[in-house]
Order: sequence, then C-alpha cells, then structure tokens
Amino acid sequence: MTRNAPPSIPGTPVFTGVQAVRGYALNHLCYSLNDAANRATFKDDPMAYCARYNLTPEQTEAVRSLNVLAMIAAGGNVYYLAKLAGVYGLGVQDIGAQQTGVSLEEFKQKLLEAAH
Amino acid sequence: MTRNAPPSIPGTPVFTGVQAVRGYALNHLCYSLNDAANRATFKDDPMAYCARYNLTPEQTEAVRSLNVLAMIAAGGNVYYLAKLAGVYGLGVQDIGAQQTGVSLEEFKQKLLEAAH
Amino acid sequence: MAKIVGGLATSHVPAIGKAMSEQKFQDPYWKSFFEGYEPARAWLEKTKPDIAVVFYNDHGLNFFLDNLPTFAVGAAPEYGNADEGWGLPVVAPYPGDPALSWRLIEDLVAEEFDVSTCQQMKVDHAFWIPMALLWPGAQRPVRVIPIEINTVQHPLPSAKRCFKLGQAVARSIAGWDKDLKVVVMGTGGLSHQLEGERAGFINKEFDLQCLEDIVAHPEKLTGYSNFELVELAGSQGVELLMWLAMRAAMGPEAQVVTSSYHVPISNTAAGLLVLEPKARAMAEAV
Amino acid sequence: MAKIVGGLATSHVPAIGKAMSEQKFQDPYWKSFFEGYEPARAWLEKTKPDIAVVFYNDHGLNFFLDNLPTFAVGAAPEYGNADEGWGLPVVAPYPGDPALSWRLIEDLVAEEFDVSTCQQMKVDHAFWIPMALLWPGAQRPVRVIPIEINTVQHPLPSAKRCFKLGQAVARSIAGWDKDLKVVVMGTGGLSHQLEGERAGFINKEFDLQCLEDIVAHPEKLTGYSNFELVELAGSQGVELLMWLAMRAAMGPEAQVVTSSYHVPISNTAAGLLVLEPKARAMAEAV
Ligand SMILES: [Fe+3]
Ligand SMILES: [Fe+3]
Repeated sequence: MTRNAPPSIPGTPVFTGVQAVRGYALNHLCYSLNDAANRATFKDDPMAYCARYNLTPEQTEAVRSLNVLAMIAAGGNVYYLAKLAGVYGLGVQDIGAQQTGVSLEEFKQKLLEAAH
Repeated sequence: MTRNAPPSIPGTPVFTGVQAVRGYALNHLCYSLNDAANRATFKDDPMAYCARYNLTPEQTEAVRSLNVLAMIAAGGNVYYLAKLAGVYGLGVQDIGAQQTGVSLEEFKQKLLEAAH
Repeated sequence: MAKIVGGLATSHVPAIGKAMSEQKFQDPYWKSFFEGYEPARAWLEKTKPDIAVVFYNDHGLNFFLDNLPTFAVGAAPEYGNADEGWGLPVVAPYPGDPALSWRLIEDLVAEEFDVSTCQQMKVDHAFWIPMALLWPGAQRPVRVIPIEINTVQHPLPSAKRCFKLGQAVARSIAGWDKDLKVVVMGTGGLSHQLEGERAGFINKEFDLQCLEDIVAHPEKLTGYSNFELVELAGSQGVELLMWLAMRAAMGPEAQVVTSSYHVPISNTAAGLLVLEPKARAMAEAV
Repeated sequence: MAKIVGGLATSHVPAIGKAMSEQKFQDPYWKSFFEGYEPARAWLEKTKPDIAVVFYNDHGLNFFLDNLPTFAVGAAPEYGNADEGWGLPVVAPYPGDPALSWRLIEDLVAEEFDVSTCQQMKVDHAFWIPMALLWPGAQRPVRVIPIEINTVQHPLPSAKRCFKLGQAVARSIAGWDKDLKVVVMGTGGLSHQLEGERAGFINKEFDLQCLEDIVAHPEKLTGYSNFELVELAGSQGVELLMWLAMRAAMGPEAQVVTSSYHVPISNTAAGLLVLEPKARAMAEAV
C-alpha cells in the first residue's frame, strides 16, 4: 500500500488516509466545537470531553498541552484543529508562531517580509 | 428548465429535483424517524411533530390521513416514507395495496401471479 | 498481489432479514429461495475470500438529502447497521480495512471518480442482508469495503458510469500489493416498484433476459438510460446499477458459478448470481 | 439564454471577515487591500449579474470526514453561514435557486461528474467573505449556486479534474433557457500554509506567475499534481483549484478586467482577479 505515502515536503504534513485513520477521534472532537454549547462543555472540562470522544492518550496529551505539532502528529487536521484553537482565542498566526517556534511578533514579521 | 421533467411512465412517480424541492420538509421528518426516540415523540402527537418539521398543509394532511399517494404528490420519497409507514406497522405490501386500491390479499395475489 | 476471485449479486429485500431472524428457512414461501443460496455459500467456503468490496444503495439510513453522494466509499474500521424504522434486527458490525479503503479511494480519485469518503458509516439492509445470506450468523470471515451508489435522488449515475466505476475498482484491486483474495458484490434488484399506482410491478421477462445479458452482453444493459430502466424494471429495479458495477469488475468475460431467480419475495423479483472472471477459470483448468 | 458575463476569483482569509465587521477599511494594514476590490465592485455594478455560481472549499463547517464529498453542489432555497468556532459574525443568508441548481446537477451527472447534492448546506467563510467583499452589506442582489470542492482530505480532485468541472458548468449554463447573466466565482489561495514547521510559507514569485498563467496559459497550472501545488504554494495554496474551475468556465480565452495581489493578509498571499470571456468582449466591441 505504498501509494498511501505522499512525497515528503519538509515541514509540511499532508493529510492523507493514513492521517485520517489515525486522527479520526481528535478531528471528530474538533468538528463538534463548531457548536457553541459544545465549546462551553469542552471549556468546563477539556479532559472529560476528550474522554467522551475516545481520544487516544497521545491525542489527549496534545490537547492538554495545546501542542499543535503534537496534535498533527496524532492525526489532527489543521482545518478542524483551528476550531480547538478558537476556543482558546488563538488564531492562525498564533498557531503558526507556536509551530515554527518563534514569537507571534517574529512570525508576523516573517509574513511581512514575504512581500519582498 | 424543461430538462427537469423526466419522461412520463404511467403510475410511476420519479423523484427528481422538482420533487426534492417540494418534499424536503416531509422527507426530513421521515428521515428523523430512523431514531427510536423520535418515533416515540412522533407517535405521541403526529400533528405537533409535523409542525416542528414545518410541513406544508398538504403534507400535514397526507400524514394525518396516512395517504401514501398524497405524500408522494407532496414531494415524499418512498425510501423515507417507508420509515413513517413503519411507525404504523405498515410494510411495503401494505402501502402497495393502498396505492393500487386493492386489499392486501389481492396485492399479494397479484405479486404471486407475476411468477408466471 | 490481490486478485478478484469472483463476483456475487443478490437482491436485498428487507423481508429476507425478517425471515432469517425468524428462522423461516423451511417455510413453504421461503424454502426454495433460501436453497438457492447454498451453492453460493459452498463456493465461498471453497474460495475463502479475504475482502469483499460491496456495491450497495442506501435507503435513507446513513445518507440524507442534505449531503447525498453519487458514489460514497467506506473508510471506516467497522460498519454497523441500525434500526431503519421498521423493526429489523441490529447485527454484529462488519470489520473494515481502512488502509485498503484509502488505497481504493486514491486510485478512484486519480481516475476522476468524484467519490465521497466515509470514515464512519452505517450500512442498511442493502448491505447486511446479502452479507448474512452469504455468511450466515455472527461469523465475519471477510473484511469489507462498502461502495454506496445513489438510487434515492435522480439524477442517478448512469449504467455506463457505474460500469466504468466497477472497471476502475478492478484496476485498483489488481494493484494492491498484498496477497489477498477479493470478491466484488452488487446488491439490489431485480424488478420491483414500491411507489405509485404501478406499485408491485414485476417484469419477469426482462429480469430473465438481464440474468443472461449481464454475463455475456453487459453492454446491452449499460445502453439503457435510468428512466428506461425504471420503465422496464420498476422504480427500484434501477438497483441493477449495483449488479452492473459488480459485473464490470469481472473483466471482459465471466462465467456463471450459480444463479437463481425467485418471484416474488415481498414486492420483489429476487435474483442471485455468482460469477468468476473467465481468465481465472481458464488458468485453473490448465 | 443564460450567459456567463465574467469570472471572479478572490482569497477568502477569515481575517478579512473580522476586518470588515470592525470597519477597518482605512486601517494602514487593510487600506490598499480593500481598495483593490473597488474596480471589481464597479464592474459588478455595471454588469448586474443575476446568478453567481461559486466554487469554494468548506473548512469543516458543513462537511465532516464521515461523509466528505469531492464535489458538492448546493440545491437549497438559501444558504446561511454559522459560527465556525472562532468568532466570525453570522450574516444574512444568501438566496439560492433550486431549479437552476437541479438543472446544473442533472447536466453534471450526465457528464459523469459524481457530485453530492445538498438541499440544506451551511456555507463557511470561504463562501461569504468573497460575497461580502464583492456585494458589501446586507444586500443580496444575486442568487447563488455554491459548488464545494474538497481540500480537507487527500486525495483532492486534480487540477485537471477541477478544470473539466468548470468547463462542464459553463456548458450547462449555456443551456439554461432563461435570460440570465451569470458570474462564476472561485475563492481561496493564493500561497499560504497553516500547519507544520513550514507554517507561514508564502511564494510570491509563484503567485505572480499564477496570476499571469491562469489568464493565458491555464494548462500550465493544470499540469501540476496536488502534491506539487502543496510544495509550491503551501498546504492551503491548493485552493488554487477553485480559481482553475472558475477560469475553465470562461472558455478558451479570457481577458483581465482587474487584478490585485497583496502580501500578507494574516497568513496568506491574497489575490483578486476579475475576468471576462474573450468572445463576449469581442462581440461587444463589434
Ligand atoms: Fe432496495
Ligand atoms: Fe481557505
């Protein structure tokens, strides 16, 4: 089944079937956060919410520590993860900074520099 | 938009987009009846359930009178209507007899005769 | 390498599920119908497939009109059924094979089939009744990949398109780099109609011709439009699309292992057909 | 007869929605970005289209991995957005045209596009932000047909397939027997990437080349595989697929009405492109 492996692009996870299989529970949890009532329930007790969605220990730990790269390694898809980030008031630039290991200001500066 | 009209086949409604548009509320109600709890709520007060799903007066009357041809004329799709029939313990032979205006025994006899 | 060892097509009438759960195997109405499946089960016991790719049509259990696929491919770890509103039993779930599902999906999308993908999917009577007829009881000796084809909402995919889908599925299977025996199934049909003043319509002549043509001249059947199929085989007779997708996966020539036809089962003309790809049969004869 | 009067492609960055709701039109970060849309709005005011067919990609609002279409066509009476989890406003719904949607669906299925159909469908920021940029405020002067393209789950449809879809949509529109002016839209892009250690990746050189090639040499872009597009334009840069579907609907030759490019908006290189089919421009010049 080698066909499942996409070409390797540095620093660029590609969400294929392999990731989809691994990440279903986590992505399902994140998808549920479209709903405001579910977001409130999640915020009340994130770990209980993770248990309800049958997250793996790896996924639960990634959610607990709010580690985006760990969530992706556990099969998370960034489109769904963005909803989890939203619960904590984090936008795409915040998670960009976290994943690239720089401050938010440094991340924004890097984007501004892409104009040149 | 004449393309929307299928060829006319006597006694044979065809569920195209035109029917789908007309019947959405009724089909939506019927689809909800996959769920046992919803079936119980429906049975308690069918008319209130129809109102909750925003059925048209024509659809509501068809449900009230359990008239399958009227449900189909109001945009009902037989795959979903079968679930409504199920609530009343009616199977496909019962609704076949009703639609063709014969008794259940006569309908079954007609099917047996198709063997020859 | 994976290999298609055969194809099975069978009706999926809900009443069969009820009769099975009530053990009506010796009942006069049912006896000859159930006996028709014995050669098919014997063939499966001999062939021992690992994987079943199953073309079937959902009847409003898993899919609704808010997001109704033309073709949907299962990619779930397992597939359970559920109460459809009229009292059929809930059976043990069927094990899936997500890695193979994704391999199939990748091949199909690469060939420009615009499939929906389903990592969670309830399978209705059109899936589990054929499975229960062929592998009775709680045994689950095959892993499954369900492929759902829309017959609820016109426009349905054409017979030609479903045939091409079956051919593409066969090409994908031929590329799976695992030593697996695969059966391809198609469920539904034969002639029947549930709705309208023509409810109860059955066309035995057409069905018997179908059972011949689908083996040797499937192009005769793929020449029909879906509205022609509705007229000839009844509104639900279009479930022949599933049979055609299965047939396509057998390759250019196929031979009959067993076949049966029984009128009526409930409102339906019930058919069974087991095929082997001809190349395989010849190779074994040598 | 219905007529395609033009095509519009624009980025759909969520931050634009926030800036609009906060009236940041004169803010230094936003001013030149918003000014770029003035010629597009002027063209729309002059052209007055009746219908917008909108290629966009859902980001996990309406569709989940349990039933994820490759292509989904809206057939709803209206399309509302909803909170996506991070605080964008809920806007007035957009009126649909179910009869035209079904006509389009029938033509697409007849041409062997295996679309999902959606009689109820929430549209996310990828739909409503472009609409709000082009028709500001609560006015809803066009009826819409959303066509959703999967960019969430690989395998995505290829650039070639999306281009063919756009061509088929144009053929369908040409057959609508009503006197309607239709614009075709594509939303998303240009280069950006949200996830991984390469988050924040932008490729200005590639984007500027795209803005040229998509007009005169779209075949250069449809030659890329999706993994090549991910490498060149970032994970979410594959949203270029929507632009290609729009471009295909313009026919063999198109001319630019207006275009702009702005780096960065949030994490994204934002582009705008308004096209007219060339045949139309020539016919009007005569
Ligand atoms: Fe059926
Ligand atoms: Fe996007």
